[in-house]
Amino acid sequence: MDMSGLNMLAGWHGAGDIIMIEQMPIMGGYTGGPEETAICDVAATIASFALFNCDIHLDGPIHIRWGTTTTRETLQVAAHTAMALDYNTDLLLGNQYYTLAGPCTEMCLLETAAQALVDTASGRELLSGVASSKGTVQDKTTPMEARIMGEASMAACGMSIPEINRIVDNIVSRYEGNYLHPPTGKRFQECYNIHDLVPSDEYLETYDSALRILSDCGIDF
Amino acid sequence: MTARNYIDVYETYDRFAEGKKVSEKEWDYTIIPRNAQMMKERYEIDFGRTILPTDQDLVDRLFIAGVDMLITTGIFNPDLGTALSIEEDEIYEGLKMAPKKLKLGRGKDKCSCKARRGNTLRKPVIQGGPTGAPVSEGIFTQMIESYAQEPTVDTIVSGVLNTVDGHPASTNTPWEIKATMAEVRYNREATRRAGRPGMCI
Amino acid sequence: MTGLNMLAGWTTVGDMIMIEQMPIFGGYTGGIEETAICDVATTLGSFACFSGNFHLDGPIHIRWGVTTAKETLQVAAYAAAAIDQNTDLLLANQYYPMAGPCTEMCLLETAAQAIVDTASGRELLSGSAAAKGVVQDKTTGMEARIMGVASEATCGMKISDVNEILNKLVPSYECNYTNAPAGKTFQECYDVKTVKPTKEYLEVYDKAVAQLKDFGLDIKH
Amino acid sequence: MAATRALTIPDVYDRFVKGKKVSVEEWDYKITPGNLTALKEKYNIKFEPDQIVPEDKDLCNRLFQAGLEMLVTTGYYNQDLGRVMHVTEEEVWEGIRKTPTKLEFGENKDKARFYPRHGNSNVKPVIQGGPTGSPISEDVFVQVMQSYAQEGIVDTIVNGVMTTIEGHPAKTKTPYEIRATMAELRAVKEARVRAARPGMGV
Repeated sequence: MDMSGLNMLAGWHGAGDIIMIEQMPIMGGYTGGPEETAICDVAATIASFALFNCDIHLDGPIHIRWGTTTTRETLQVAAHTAMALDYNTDLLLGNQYYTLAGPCTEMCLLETAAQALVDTASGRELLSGVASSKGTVQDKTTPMEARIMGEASMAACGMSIPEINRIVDNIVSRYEGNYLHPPTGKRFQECYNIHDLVPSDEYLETYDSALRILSDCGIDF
Repeated sequence: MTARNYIDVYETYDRFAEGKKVSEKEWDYTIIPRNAQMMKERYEIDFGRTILPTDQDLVDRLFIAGVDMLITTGIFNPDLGTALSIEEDEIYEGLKMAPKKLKLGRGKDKCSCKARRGNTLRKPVIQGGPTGAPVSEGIFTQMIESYAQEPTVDTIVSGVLNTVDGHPASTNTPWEIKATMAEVRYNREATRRAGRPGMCI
Repeated sequence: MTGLNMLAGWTTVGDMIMIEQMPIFGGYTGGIEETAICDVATTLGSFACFSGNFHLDGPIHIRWGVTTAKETLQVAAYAAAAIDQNTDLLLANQYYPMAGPCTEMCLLETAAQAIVDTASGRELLSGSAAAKGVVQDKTTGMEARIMGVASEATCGMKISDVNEILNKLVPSYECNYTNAPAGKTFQECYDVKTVKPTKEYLEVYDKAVAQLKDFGLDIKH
Repeated sequence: MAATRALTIPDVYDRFVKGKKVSVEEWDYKITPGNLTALKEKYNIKFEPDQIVPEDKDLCNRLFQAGLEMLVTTGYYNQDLGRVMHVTEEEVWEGIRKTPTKLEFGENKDKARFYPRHGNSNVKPVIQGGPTGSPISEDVFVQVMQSYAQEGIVDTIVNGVMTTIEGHPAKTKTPYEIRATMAELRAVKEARVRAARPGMGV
C-alpha cells in the first residue's frame, strides 16, 4: 500500500463512502504456487478490511503465464481463499473475470461459467465481469458474457461442493487445452447491433451451443 | 493481549511511519516467498486436484495461515520503504468493523450485498461491464447500456475510455481526468437509457 | 502537474476556481516595477491559461514577509489598477501584517492595505494573517473588522486624497518593523467561552480608528 | 491571427508537453528577470514614491501592456516537466472574455455578491475574514472562526489551519492532513451556525 492510496482512503473513510479495495494476486509470481498464493490472498483480503477499512474486497487471482482468472490453478486459489474467509467471517467478497478467449466464442462463455460456478459455490457475495480477451483488447467485451456469468451463478446456488467440483472439472477440461491458440472472438460492433443493441444471431447460436456443452458437463440453466 | 481499538487508516499510517525499514527487493524476493512457504508447511496446506475444497479443516487451517502470514509478515509501503506490523486481536477487531451487508445503488434499482456464508440459495450480486477493458469513445454509452439492460446484471463495472474528444487519455495528465469524468457521465446516461437510473456503478 | 490535474477536475464539474499567486518583491522578479509587471502577467495567466474565476494576489516583501510594506502595497495597487482599467476580471488580495493581534500597529497595517486594495479597484479583500500568519492562534476577528471598516470608508474617495492618507499612515508603522509588537493570542484578547473581544482590545481598536481619522480617513461608525 | 479558442486545461498541458526544455535556474535567474527589466524600460514603467495608489491612468495602461507582453513573450514554466508553454495575445483575450464576472459566495440570505467594482467605486469589496491559513489550535478553532463570522462587516470566511487533529500533528501528505482538513470544514460550519450566518461562503 502506498501513500496516495492511504490518503485517498482517508478521504473516503472520513466522508463515509462505500470503499471497495481491489487486489489481484499473481499465481506463479512472488508468492509462488497455488497454496502460497492463497495464503497471501487470505492475508491481503483480511488486511484490506482490518487495516484499510474497506467495505468490500474485489479479488482476482491471475495466472502469471496466461493473464487470466479462469485457469484451474487460479480458480483453485480463488475458491480456497473465499471459503477460508467465508467460513470464518461475514466479510463481503467479490471476484473478477478475465477470460483468455474473446466474445462470441464458446470458450469465452465456458471460462466465464466455470468461474461463476466456483465463485458462487465458494460463498462469494459479488461477481464482477467480464473482461474478455484478457481485458486488453479494445471493444472485445459484451454483455452476453455477463449474462452467462449471472445465469451460471444462479444455477450454482445451493448445489453441493463435490457436485460443483465435478462439473467445473469437466468444463475446465473442455477449454484448458486451447490456451496456446484461444479463439480471439469478435468485437462488440461485430456481434451486437449497435442501434437497437441486441446480440447478433451468431452470438445467440454460440450462446446456445455453450449451454449445450454446459448441460453435457452436468449443469442446466 | 486485547486490542485497544481497531486500526483505522490513520493508525495504519502511523504504523508505516514507525515500521521497520525494508527494501522492496528484499520484500518481493525474500520475505514474501519465504514466509508463504513457511506458512504452507506450518499449516500443511495442500489443495490436491479439486478446485473447490471439500475438507473443512483444511479451509480453517488456510484461514489461520492467512492470519499468521499477515501477523508474521505485515504490509509493505513502497513510498516509505517500511513494513508495518499488526497484532492478532487487532485484526479481529478490524474484521468486526467491516459491514455485513451493503446497499448498492438507489431507489428501486438498488440491490443488496449480504454475507452469503456458504453456497446459499441467495445468488451473489452480478456486476456486469467491460471490467476496465478499453472501449472506443464512439460506442462507450451503447456498450454500457447493453449491460445495464441485462436483467441478470445488478450493478455496472465500467470500461476505460482510451480517448476523450479524440485525444489519448494518458495517465497522470488532465486528459485522464477529463476521460474519467466522461466515463461517469456515459455510465449514468447508459443506465438511464436502460430504464435503470438508480443502478450502482 | 498536480495543479493542472486538479484544475482539470474542477473545470469539468464547473466548480468556482480561485487561483492564489503571491509574487515575492525582491526575489527573482527584482524591483517594484518588475514585480508589478510580473504580477500583471501571472494574474492574466491565471485567467487565460488556467481557467481561474478570480485571482487572489498577495505581493510579499522578501525581507519582512509581509504584504503591508510600502513597496508591496505599491505592487498590489499598480497591478490591480492596470488590470482593473482594462478588464472586468475579479481581483482579490491577501493580508499579512507584521504585528500581532491587539496592537495598534497590526490594525493600522491592515487598514492601510484595505485602503490600497479598495482604492485600486479590487473586488475582494481576504484577511488577516496577523503576525505574518506564522504564529499559532495569533489571528482574531477584530483585524477583519478594521479591514472591512477601513475599506468601507475608502470607497468613492479620490485617489489623490487616498494617497495623502497613505503617505502619513504607512510611515507611521514602517519604522517599527525591526521591533514590531508581537501582540496577543486569541485566547489572550478574546473571552474564549463567549467569543467576545476583551475590553483591552476594544480600546486598542478605538485608538487605531482615532488614528485613522487623524490621518484623514472618514470612518463614520 | 485570431485565436482558435480560449485555452482549456488539457490544451495547456499539451503545450507544456511540447514546450521548450528550460532549467529552473535559467528560468528563475535569467529569463524572468531579464524579460522584466527589458519591459520596464520599453514601457517606461516608473512608480511615484509618494503615490502608493497610482493616479496616472496612462502609466496603468502601459503597465497592463507590459504585463500582457511579459505573459506572451515569457510564457509559463512547469517545474515537473521542466518545460515552458506559450500563449498568444489573442488567446489571452479569449480567456479573459470567457471568465465569468458575476460570482456569488454562500447561500440564502448570507450570500455575498462578487461583481466588478472598477476604480474606487462606492460599492465596497467583499470582506473575506479569517486567519488566512495561519495555524490555529484545535481546541479554540471553532471560537476563532466564530470571531470572524460574527463580524458584521465580514461577508465570507477564509480558513485557518488546524495544526493537530485529536492530538495528532496534521502532517502534510499523510492521512492526518485529510482528516484535519475535513475537521476544519466541520468546525467552520459550526462557527457559522453559532454566528447565526450558516450560509456564509467559505
